[in-house]
Amino acid sequence: MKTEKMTIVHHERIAKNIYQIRLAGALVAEMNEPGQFVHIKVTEQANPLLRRPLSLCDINKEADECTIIYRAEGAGTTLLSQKRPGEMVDVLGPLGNGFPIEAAKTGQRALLVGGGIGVPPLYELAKQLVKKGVSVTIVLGFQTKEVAFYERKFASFGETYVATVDGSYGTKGFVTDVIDTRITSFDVLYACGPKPMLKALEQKFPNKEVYLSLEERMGCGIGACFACVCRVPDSETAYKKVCSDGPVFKAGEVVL
Amino acid sequence: MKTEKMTIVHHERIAKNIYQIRLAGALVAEMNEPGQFVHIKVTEQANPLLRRPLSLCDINKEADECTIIYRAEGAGTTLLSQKRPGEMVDVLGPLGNGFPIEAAKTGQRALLVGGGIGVPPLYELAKQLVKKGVSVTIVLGFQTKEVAFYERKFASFGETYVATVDGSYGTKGFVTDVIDTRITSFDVLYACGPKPMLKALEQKFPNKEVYLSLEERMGCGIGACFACVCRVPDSETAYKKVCSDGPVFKAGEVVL
Amino acid sequence: MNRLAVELPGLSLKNPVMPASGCFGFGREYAKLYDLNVLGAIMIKATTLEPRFGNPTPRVAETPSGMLNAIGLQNPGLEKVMEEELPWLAQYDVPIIANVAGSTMEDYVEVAKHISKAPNVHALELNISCPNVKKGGIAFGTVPEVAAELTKLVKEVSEVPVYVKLSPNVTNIVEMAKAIEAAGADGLTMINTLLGMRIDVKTAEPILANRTGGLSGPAIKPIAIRMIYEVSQAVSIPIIGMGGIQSAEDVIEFFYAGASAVAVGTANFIDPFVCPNIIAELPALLDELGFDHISECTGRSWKKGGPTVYCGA
Amino acid sequence: MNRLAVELPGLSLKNPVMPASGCFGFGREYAKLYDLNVLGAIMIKATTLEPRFGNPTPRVAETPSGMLNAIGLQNPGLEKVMEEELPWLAQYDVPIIANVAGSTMEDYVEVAKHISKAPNVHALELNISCPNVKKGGIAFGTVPEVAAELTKLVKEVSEVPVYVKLSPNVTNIVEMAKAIEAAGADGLTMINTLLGMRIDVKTAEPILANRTGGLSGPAIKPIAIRMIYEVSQAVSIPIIGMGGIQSAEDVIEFFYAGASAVAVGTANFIDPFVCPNIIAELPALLDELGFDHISECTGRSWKKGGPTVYCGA
Ligand SMILES: Cc1cc2nc3c(=O)[nH]c(=O)nc-3n(C[C@H](O)[C@H](O)[C@H](O)COP(=O)(O)OP(=O)(O)OC[C@H]3O[C@@H](n4cnc5c(N)ncnc54)[C@H](O)[C@@H]3O)c2cc1C
Ligand SMILES: Cc1cc2nc3c(=O)[nH]c(=O)nc-3n(C[C@H](O)[C@H](O)[C@H](O)COP(=O)(O)OP(=O)(O)OC[C@H]3O[C@@H](n4cnc5c(N)ncnc54)[C@H](O)[C@@H]3O)c2cc1C
Ligand SMILES: Cc1cc2nc3c(=O)[nH]c(=O)nc-3n(C[C@H](O)[C@H](O)[C@H](O)COP(=O)(O)O)c2cc1C
Ligand SMILES: Cc1cc2nc3c(=O)[nH]c(=O)nc-3n(C[C@H](O)[C@H](O)[C@H](O)COP(=O)(O)O)c2cc1C
Ligand code: FES
Ligand code: FES
Repeated sequence: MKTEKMTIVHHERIAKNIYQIRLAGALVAEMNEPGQFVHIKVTEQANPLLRRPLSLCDINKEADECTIIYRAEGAGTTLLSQKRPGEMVDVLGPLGNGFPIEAAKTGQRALLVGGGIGVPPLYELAKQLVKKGVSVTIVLGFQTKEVAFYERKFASFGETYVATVDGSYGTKGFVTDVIDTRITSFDVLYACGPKPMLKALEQKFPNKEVYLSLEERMGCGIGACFACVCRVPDSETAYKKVCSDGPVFKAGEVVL
Repeated sequence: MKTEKMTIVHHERIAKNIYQIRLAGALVAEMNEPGQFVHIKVTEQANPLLRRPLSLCDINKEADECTIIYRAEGAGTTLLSQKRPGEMVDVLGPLGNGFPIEAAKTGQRALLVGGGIGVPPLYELAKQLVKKGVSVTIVLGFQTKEVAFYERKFASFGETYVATVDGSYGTKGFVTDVIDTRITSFDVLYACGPKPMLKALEQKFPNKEVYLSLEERMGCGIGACFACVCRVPDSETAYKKVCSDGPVFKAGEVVL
Repeated sequence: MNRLAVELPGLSLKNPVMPASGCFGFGREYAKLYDLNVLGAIMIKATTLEPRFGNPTPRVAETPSGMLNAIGLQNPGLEKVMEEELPWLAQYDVPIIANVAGSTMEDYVEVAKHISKAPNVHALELNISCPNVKKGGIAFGTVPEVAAELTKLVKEVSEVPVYVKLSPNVTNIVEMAKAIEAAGADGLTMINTLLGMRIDVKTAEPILANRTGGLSGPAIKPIAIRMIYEVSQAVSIPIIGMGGIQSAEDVIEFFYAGASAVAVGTANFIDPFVCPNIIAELPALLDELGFDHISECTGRSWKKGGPTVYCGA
Repeated sequence: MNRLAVELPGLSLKNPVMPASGCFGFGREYAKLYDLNVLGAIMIKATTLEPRFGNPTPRVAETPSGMLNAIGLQNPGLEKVMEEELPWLAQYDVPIIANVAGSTMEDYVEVAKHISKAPNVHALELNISCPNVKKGGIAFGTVPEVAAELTKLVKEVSEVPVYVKLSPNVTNIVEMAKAIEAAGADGLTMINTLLGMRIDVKTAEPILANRTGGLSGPAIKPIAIRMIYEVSQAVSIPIIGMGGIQSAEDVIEFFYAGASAVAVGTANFIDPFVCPNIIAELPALLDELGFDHISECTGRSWKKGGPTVYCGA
């Protein structure tokens, strides 16, 4: 974990408001776990003030490059989307604890479930699992077809299903609708996406090994400010910090 | 007077911290008087918040382009200096009342005195005076050689003298030192520069026709906020606004 | 139906957006840029009994996402405002809210009495946020009893509804608001500027000649929102909200907090067309948010929610 | 001579720059990034008698050049701070300033009594800016008499000098400061956050689960400067200044206003190396400005100048 001005080597819009940015720098050497994130400062000015937490989507150690996919929505991500290759961005990271690869053994099957802008970290995860010899099934949920992305890239790793809320692409409905009808068995479940999705998965598979990546508004991103805490079951005062204890937790470890 | 996103067609550092920027846009059609200024928004963000007042240095109606020369010092001008050709800047203008060309008659001689970053508006002034058939003598004062600029371009309009405070270029001392030793006669004096310089000139030539361009911190730039007022001699309540009544005033019209 | 029209005491507004006092002069400069008839109303520059030159310059300084001003209530005085500025403004079909200031209660009363007679002045806005330490230093804006007394005196003489402009530089804004409401005010406008200062690193001198000044602009928006949120739940007179508004979204945020109309100040300096632009953008934003009429937004944040508890940090 | 060393009651600081309370935890996270020994001191997170979970999330929201927080004083409680955090910090040669909070006077006294015994705690910082409305709602930070009483009680039990942290949410900060000085405080720290709020335009709900929160960051710097400017002229105890500091220039501005040391809060989140960077940059800046020692900067803006008069707008 340190800060570096990384160079933008590629920046592209890949779906409506969805951008893919590739950054080069020495920091990549420290990036290992899928599900870890970086904290990005999008301007040298005092406004927007805070860094933006964004997940690592692809880590390319040979090229010292990493890829991030983000939705340009608010002030910070919109500013980021205006930056051009050759410009620098100030990156703090890698941060947090990612998805445990070791939870799935070679020969086992992992189910990867992503919702919306929770999809990106599953890409590096799928890559590492497949490399290890774990079979992966991927279920991706989006609002509509126009904000869907990466489904074809995921298909190179394993069976990939898409659900859209409006039915404009793949199955109409939620990822859970796909899982109910298409998924027969798996050993470990990894998921990232909106909280209602994570809750539904947690309830659906109480006896499975399930890992969930959480989102929370952050200050420091490194565990110092207590902005991003979540509760631990059956305790009044115990807590975990999403930024430094997470963002990935085992289902049941924290209260969603 | 209106606002326009003008396109940067050229941007260059011409001396230490001194930048020349050329902007293209329909607004140029409204730019006429040397000494008028534009109010530039250097960022789309809320910080730095205020526009920056910068004088027109050269107006090129044929090309719909205008040139501005500025010193990159604080937050706003530093941000401006980082912009590249092809980018847009939000310009409000042209603002204020400039130097009266009509004050000098064809065949007369005008003395143009500029100090530091007050030099730029004299360029368009010299151009228009010479075009009208007025002879011009130019005296430019700078801190040191490394921040001096445009002296050769001025030389094409008339005799041009340079003074530097540290003597690293031209006469050592102030513009008034040059005037004392080198300038014999003139009909009208036009000046722009730091207040002490303007005061010295006003006192030195009480019986001449003298026009001075003032600087004041501004809010609106159009006369609405009362940020930039100066006093009128012999009155408790009378005032002039630098932005809309000036920035050029006849010597004696306002209290320096 | 005009989805933006709002009715406030004395004010039938075609839309709820108006320039804030002191940031629009008496309208002449902006009239060169656009037709003032698009505005909901105009809050004119503070008017005092006598002409005032104001403070020495520099009078403004920039701060992070904000600015300081210490204009010092420069204005041409009651007589000239009555004889020149208001008649000139009467060419527009826009209600004027006259911002009234003074050094003594008598000053306020005198200005209010006369200016409220101008046919296009539909409401007064009492600028009680100016602790002019030089002249007696009565803290009109910070002592509830004093503010209430002033309100009462002005109400007695005013021919139009009276809005009182609250200073944010107080411990308990709700207490101030309640005292002013009880004294008979028809509405509140808030917030005025926060007292601030900047010092030049090179010279060690304050940047403003007056040393301190009033902080405005986006930087103060969260403070304005909080205060309007608190006050709107405690009083039943309407609030015209202001403090850092720059966009149609900001307007909605002020309405949600509890405002029934808004004023735009500093943003006029950054974009002189900001008021007409916001007015033009509001209908589409209402569509997007699913509101038929803008007044549905007023107080929505607390009409839905629970009580406020803050335990800082 | 160390040009940055400053002596304050209880504190021999190698330099006047320290992280502000609540923005640095108990140092463990930043210790992974740099050697904490470079710091002048460390203000640790508020400690209460019992462990506190704090408020529900979201606890932070961004604002123009600022942020709101409503952490709710989450901390592991006195016992754990004494047994784990302070001993861990003792490996560094850096004085600790313990930030003390509570819901009742007894809470404060109890925490102060114990925590002031820790060998590396060289001073206390009383966080009186937290009007915990839920529990009795005594306005420690806004009523001079209450703040003075609390100061007195804590002074009686504390083994180290006591600094009191002023809330900016008051009408008269000078009055607060004087009452606290008279009650025996050894120093002041200022400012804590300003109460603010943001509302989500899409949902009409406040962004913070707690609804309101404390505003910090560059946006509040001009308010901090003004308050320190006023208070430093009215008291003779030293002030540790804070509120939006991001750079060495900002540090100098706080000194000019009247601070004798500074704390950096929010800026740690934006640049985790901000404190060591500022410390490294200060000597060159002193050279540029022509000062031998940083303490020459304290109060320079008013030692040179006249009195303050503000007549807003
Ligand atoms: C661990 C983690 C990993 C993430 N990975 C990704 C990713 O790979 N791609 C992606 O598009 N998004 C990701 N997000 C969400 C992303 O951080 C937010 O969408 C982004 O911060 C919003 O910034 P903005 O400028 O668009 O919005 P603004 O509305 O301007 O943001 C204002 C403030 O709120 C915070 N904020 C707003 N929405 C969120 C949110 N959903 N989660 C956390 N903070 C928020 C911002 O960080 C900022 O501090 C991740 C969030 C977390 C916590
Ligand atoms: C009518 C007029 C014409 C000008 N023409 C030129 C020009 O052609 N070239 C040029 O380099 N400069 C010119 N200036 C000065 C120029 O406006 C300032 O240097 C510039 O605004 C400083 O901005 P900053 O971001 O560098 O400084 P910052 O310190 O970040 O500025 C902070 C605030 O102070 C204001 N400010 C700071 N210095 C000045 C100043 N000297 N005059 C007015 N406002 C100031 C800024 O506008 C801003 O609002 C002119 C000023 C005026 C009033
Ligand atoms: C330059 C300037 C002058 C002002 N003059 C006045 C005034 O004369 N009377 C008044 O009540 N408020 C005055 N104000 C305060 C504004 O009306 C408004 O309350 C405040 O600036 C907050 O709004 P904003 O952030 O949109 O500017 C002035 C503000 C500025 C910036
Ligand atoms: C996330 C956060 C937590 C804070 N926690 C505390 C605290 O526990 N005790 C305290 O006295 N101040 C606390 N503060 C206030 C800071 O110490 C500081 O006074 C304030 O933020 C202004 O400084 P800044 O603008 O540099 O952040 C907190 C501030 C923030 C942003
Ligand atoms: S964001 Fe600061 S502790 Fe997690
Ligand atoms: S800058 Fe507003 S009146 Fe001149």
